[in-house]
Amino acid sequence: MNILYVLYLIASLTFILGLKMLGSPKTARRGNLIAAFGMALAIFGTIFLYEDEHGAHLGNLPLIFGGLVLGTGIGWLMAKRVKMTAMPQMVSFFNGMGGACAALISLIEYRHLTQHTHGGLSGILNSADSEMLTRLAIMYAGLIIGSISFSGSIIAYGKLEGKIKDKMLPGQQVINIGLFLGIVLLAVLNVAGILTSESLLYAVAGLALLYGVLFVMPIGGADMPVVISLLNSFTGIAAAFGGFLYDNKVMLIGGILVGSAGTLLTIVMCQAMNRSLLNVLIGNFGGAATGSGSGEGPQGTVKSINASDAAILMKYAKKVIIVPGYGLAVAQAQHVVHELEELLEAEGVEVKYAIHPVAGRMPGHMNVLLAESNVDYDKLVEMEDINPEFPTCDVVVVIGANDVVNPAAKTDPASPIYGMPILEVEDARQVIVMKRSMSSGYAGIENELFYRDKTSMLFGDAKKMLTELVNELKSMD
Amino acid sequence: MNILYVLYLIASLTFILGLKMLGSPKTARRGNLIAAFGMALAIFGTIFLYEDEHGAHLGNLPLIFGGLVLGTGIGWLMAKRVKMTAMPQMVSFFNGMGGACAALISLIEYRHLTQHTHGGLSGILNSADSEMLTRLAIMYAGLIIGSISFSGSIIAYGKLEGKIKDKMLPGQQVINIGLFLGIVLLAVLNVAGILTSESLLYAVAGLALLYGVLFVMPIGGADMPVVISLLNSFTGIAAAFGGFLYDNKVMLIGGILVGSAGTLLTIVMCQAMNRSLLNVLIGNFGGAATGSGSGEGPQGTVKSINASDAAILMKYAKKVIIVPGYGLAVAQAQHVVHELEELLEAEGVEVKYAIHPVAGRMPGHMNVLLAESNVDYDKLVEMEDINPEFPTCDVVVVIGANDVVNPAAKTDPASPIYGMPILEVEDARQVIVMKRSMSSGYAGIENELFYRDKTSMLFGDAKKMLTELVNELKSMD
Amino acid sequence: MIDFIAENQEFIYLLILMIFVGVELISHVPSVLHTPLMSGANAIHGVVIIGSIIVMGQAEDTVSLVLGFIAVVLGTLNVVGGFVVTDRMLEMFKKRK
Amino acid sequence: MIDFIAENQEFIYLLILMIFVGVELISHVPSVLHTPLMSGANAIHGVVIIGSIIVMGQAEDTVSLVLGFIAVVLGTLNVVGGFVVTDRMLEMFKKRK
Ligand SMILES: NC(=O)c1ccc[n+]([C@@H]2O[C@H](COP(=O)([O-])OP(=O)(O)OC[C@H]3O[C@@H](n4cnc5c(N)ncnc54)[C@H](OP(=O)(O)O)[C@@H]3O)[C@@H](O)[C@H]2O)c1
Ligand SMILES: NC(=O)c1ccc[n+]([C@@H]2O[C@H](COP(=O)([O-])OP(=O)(O)OC[C@H]3O[C@@H](n4cnc5c(N)ncnc54)[C@H](OP(=O)(O)O)[C@@H]3O)[C@@H](O)[C@H]2O)c1
Repeated sequence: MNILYVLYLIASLTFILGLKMLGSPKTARRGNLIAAFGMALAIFGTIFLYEDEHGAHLGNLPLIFGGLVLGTGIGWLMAKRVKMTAMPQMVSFFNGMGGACAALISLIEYRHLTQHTHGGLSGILNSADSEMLTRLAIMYAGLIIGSISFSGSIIAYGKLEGKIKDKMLPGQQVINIGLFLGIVLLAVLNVAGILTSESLLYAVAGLALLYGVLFVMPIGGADMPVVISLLNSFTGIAAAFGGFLYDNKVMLIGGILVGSAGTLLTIVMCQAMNRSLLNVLIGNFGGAATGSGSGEGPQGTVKSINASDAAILMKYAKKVIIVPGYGLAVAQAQHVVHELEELLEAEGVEVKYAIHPVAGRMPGHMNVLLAESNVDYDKLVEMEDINPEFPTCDVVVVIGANDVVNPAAKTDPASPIYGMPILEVEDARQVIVMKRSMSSGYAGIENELFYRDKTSMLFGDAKKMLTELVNELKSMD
Repeated sequence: MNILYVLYLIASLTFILGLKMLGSPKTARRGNLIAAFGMALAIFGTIFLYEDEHGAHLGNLPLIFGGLVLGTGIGWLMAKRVKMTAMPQMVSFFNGMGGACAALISLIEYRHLTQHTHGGLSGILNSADSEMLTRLAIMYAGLIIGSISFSGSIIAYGKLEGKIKDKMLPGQQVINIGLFLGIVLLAVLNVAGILTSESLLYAVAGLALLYGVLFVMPIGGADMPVVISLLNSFTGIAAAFGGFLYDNKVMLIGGILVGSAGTLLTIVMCQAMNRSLLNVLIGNFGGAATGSGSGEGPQGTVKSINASDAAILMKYAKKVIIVPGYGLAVAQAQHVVHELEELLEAEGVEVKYAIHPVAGRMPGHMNVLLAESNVDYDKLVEMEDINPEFPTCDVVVVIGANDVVNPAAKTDPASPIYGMPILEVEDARQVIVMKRSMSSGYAGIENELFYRDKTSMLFGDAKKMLTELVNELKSMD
Repeated sequence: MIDFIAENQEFIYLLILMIFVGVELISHVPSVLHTPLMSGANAIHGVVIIGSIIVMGQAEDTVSLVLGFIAVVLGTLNVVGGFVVTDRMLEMFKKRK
Repeated sequence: MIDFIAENQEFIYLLILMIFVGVELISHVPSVLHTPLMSGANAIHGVVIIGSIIVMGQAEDTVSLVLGFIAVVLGTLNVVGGFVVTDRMLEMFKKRK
């Protein structure tokens, strides 16, 4: 058992170190492997070295290994098969599994406790044995948080997969708050010995599952990355309660680390979009049916351009900067855009991609997307580094991006995105915007950029228009 | 006693928070006050609420308060009276006091332990009571580290005050290592029960004091800030051993925090100078008698200029950047340089100061120095921000700086300062260098900048030459 | 309250320090790494699997066995899937650099 | 060794986390703040004064009293001088900003 404690200590260290290394691009991958190594230590250490108070080792080893093998097989396959662009829902799914695991542990321990105590639940409650009551309270906490995390994550998964639509009941916020308070109240009354039904815990589990669904349901699909990050920290806390239950340090450290880091990460993600967490959770900004931000839209005329003119502009430019956005991901046009880039480079045009930190729908979305089509990593330039380059750029091609190039973020204090740093494409000599219509993006607001003299609109689906551009360029030679 | 534990918890939090806030310019001052508040809580909490195992409160309160009042009076006066530029030696002095305090605690506890155990030291050693032996070992650790920190800090103080010169005995490194091993060996043999003399501990204390002296003595005066930072972390560790001895969490947290933060700070300070800690401690790079870095000096002719020509150049410039260095501090010319700045601004010249992170002899030296003469904080521009401005600058005036403007850091891989970022003054149209001679600075190497066509040397003491410049400017109107 | 804090001192110190470490770890991370970081953290909370192993190893009746088995499988999914997905994401980032 | 680690688990976790916090706190500090930071840290290790107060409050013979008194005075010097000097330094930095 003493060796196990040392293994747990080492595993805890790998978690801390791994998380730290995940925070910097150079070390991130190694950090992940280190944490995985620590996890393996902790798991196999537990299987072989764990002893209960009476010094007995764990039984049911074949079944345990069966579970491990099964889980590894499924998890590995899913993780290896998933498309790069479906990563966020994958994370959400795995997160849900962790939450369910935490909830199940509480359930089983509850059964165990009530079966092995004289008089069952009433016996425990009447004994007023503070240690047992504490255990009961911890079980409730793990159960509630784990269940919410499970059902919430599954809904988030469904939304990102496009299988579940945003839905808001009338008065939903009130229902949610009421339900949550109800759940907590039931648990408290049970532990306090006022409610004594042995099946109460199961009812609470059901309600918590329901709450998870209702909690995530009304939040706009586009906000799912934030919600997943939040549910991620929930599962962390549920795991920490597990650590509490077994007085197990590595569960405690792993859980609390993720709980606190996840909470901060959630807040930081909101900040990058210039919004508050509350606004994401209850606001309707990212929801389905929103009005445009600030009253009237901009006035002016819109110039449109066709693919062949656009191709000529680019072909004779010295420097072209491509600004990819959410629309590129929707159209799955990452491969065509890479082809366009190569054609232009062959003509001697310098091509770069300008990556806005919150372009797309999850942090790093554009990096992941373009990496999939083997775009050279050096060509992806972060916002701060590319902004000074726009003045020396002949043509900017905005592909399915909208909010991240909206000048209102700098000029209009009334705009919901006011204060968010943007890609300053207006500094370039010429801007081509490729999108299907004049409709707005994630923030639901108009974009004056489209009305500027420099700007020409190339209307159409990104993949289709890019293919046309590529064909035009090829036919010109 | 329980309330005391809560107070300790709060104090620990204020230490963590305070240190964190000290790390950012905006919150630093508040952070310091918060930590001070926590310290007051811990001190007064201890005085009034501490209870020993038998529930007895502390006695000798009048004497304790007497000590507090006396220490506060002296400390306050010294801290308030010290000149800004003498801050580092002040810090060193206070650090030494902390070290002495830690060492004294060990001494007194040792006396207490031997007097109250049957058979004195031999009794303890023979009993083989592991708890008592642990206490003895902790006392030794606190005593040794505290004593080294005390005497080392006092020597560092003396060096910075200019009262003690660098001195290196022949074979000193070997003597030092031998002495240190000897000290550790004596302590170990005592705790192991092999040596049993009751006065051994006092001998060890004496040797540790001697070691502190010998440790700091050969290190160049210019490296004292690094040494002080290191001794600072030593005292932190000594305090942590105190916390260990009394099982006192707040001493433990305060001590370890400072121990680990201080160690990292020491390393970071070395990195900023592009050196390793080992190199500072045993290298002779910063010492008194060093040869010039890389063999032959640069060839070429040096152009010198007189004060009146220099004044004309500056008067008709649009933009002047002043690069202050160690020489400005030596010459105590901070007030005159401010006067020069004001005269030039009155002429319509834009004046800024370029602050290199390791200009001078302690981090922030230039900030502190110039703040003393009320230079506007906004005029002090950090290296990264000012470097792009040099190309648009007409005249750069380098005052008593040398290494921080040495182009060898960028061009000569053999140079000891290679890789250190420098102020790129060569990008300006004209460079005036004000120093007394052609001799080298801290790193002991030649500076090619002085031989460049753009460069004119204004030889003389910084204060004297600045005063001449000021008079020239005044007489021109 | 005060007595509770005093009695659980060690634990509270541990808790506070851990929370602090978690927060510090995240506060200087570039935003492109947010997704892999979230995913890595997701894998780490899979440590909850240890609880399910213990529960399973001590299970006696069939219901506990079945539930425990499910818990182990789900926990493994979280751990393995989490680390593998994170690795794949990070692989994308490093490509040809 | 292993038994020692196992027995002092809590303490070792505490130690490691504290060291980690100390390191993290420093790693993103601009270099102009190094001197005030050093000075602030210097004041904080003055917490050793608590040990001297305890020792003094339990001292019985004159030698202990005298040594204890000196320790209290020196510790106070460290604390008070440290915080005041740090405050003065930081005051310089903020001036007219
Ligand atoms: N990255 C993150 O972590 C994250 C997470 C959540 C939310 N967000 C938010 O998401 C936004 C991202 O900005 P963004 O500029 O990338 O996207 P955006 O502002 O949402 O705009 C995307 C644009 O793409 C166009 N589009 C959609 N499908 C298309 C297709 N098939 N072909 C061509 N165009 C298509 C749409 O216009 P049409 O309909 O006219 O084609 C839309 O205006 C920001 O507001 C950000 O705060 C980011
Ligand atoms: N800031 C820190 O934390 C710290 C700590 C330790 C070491 N250091 C090191 O110190 C160096 C700092 O660079 P630096 O450019 O500020 O100084 P420096 O390279 O040491 O050069 C100072 C120059 O000032 C001149 N000088 C001395 N007294 C003068 C006077 N009264 N009037 C006019 N000039 C005078 C000297 O030349 P003359 O003799 O010809 O006049 C000398 O060359 C770096 O190498 C850094 O690594 C920094």
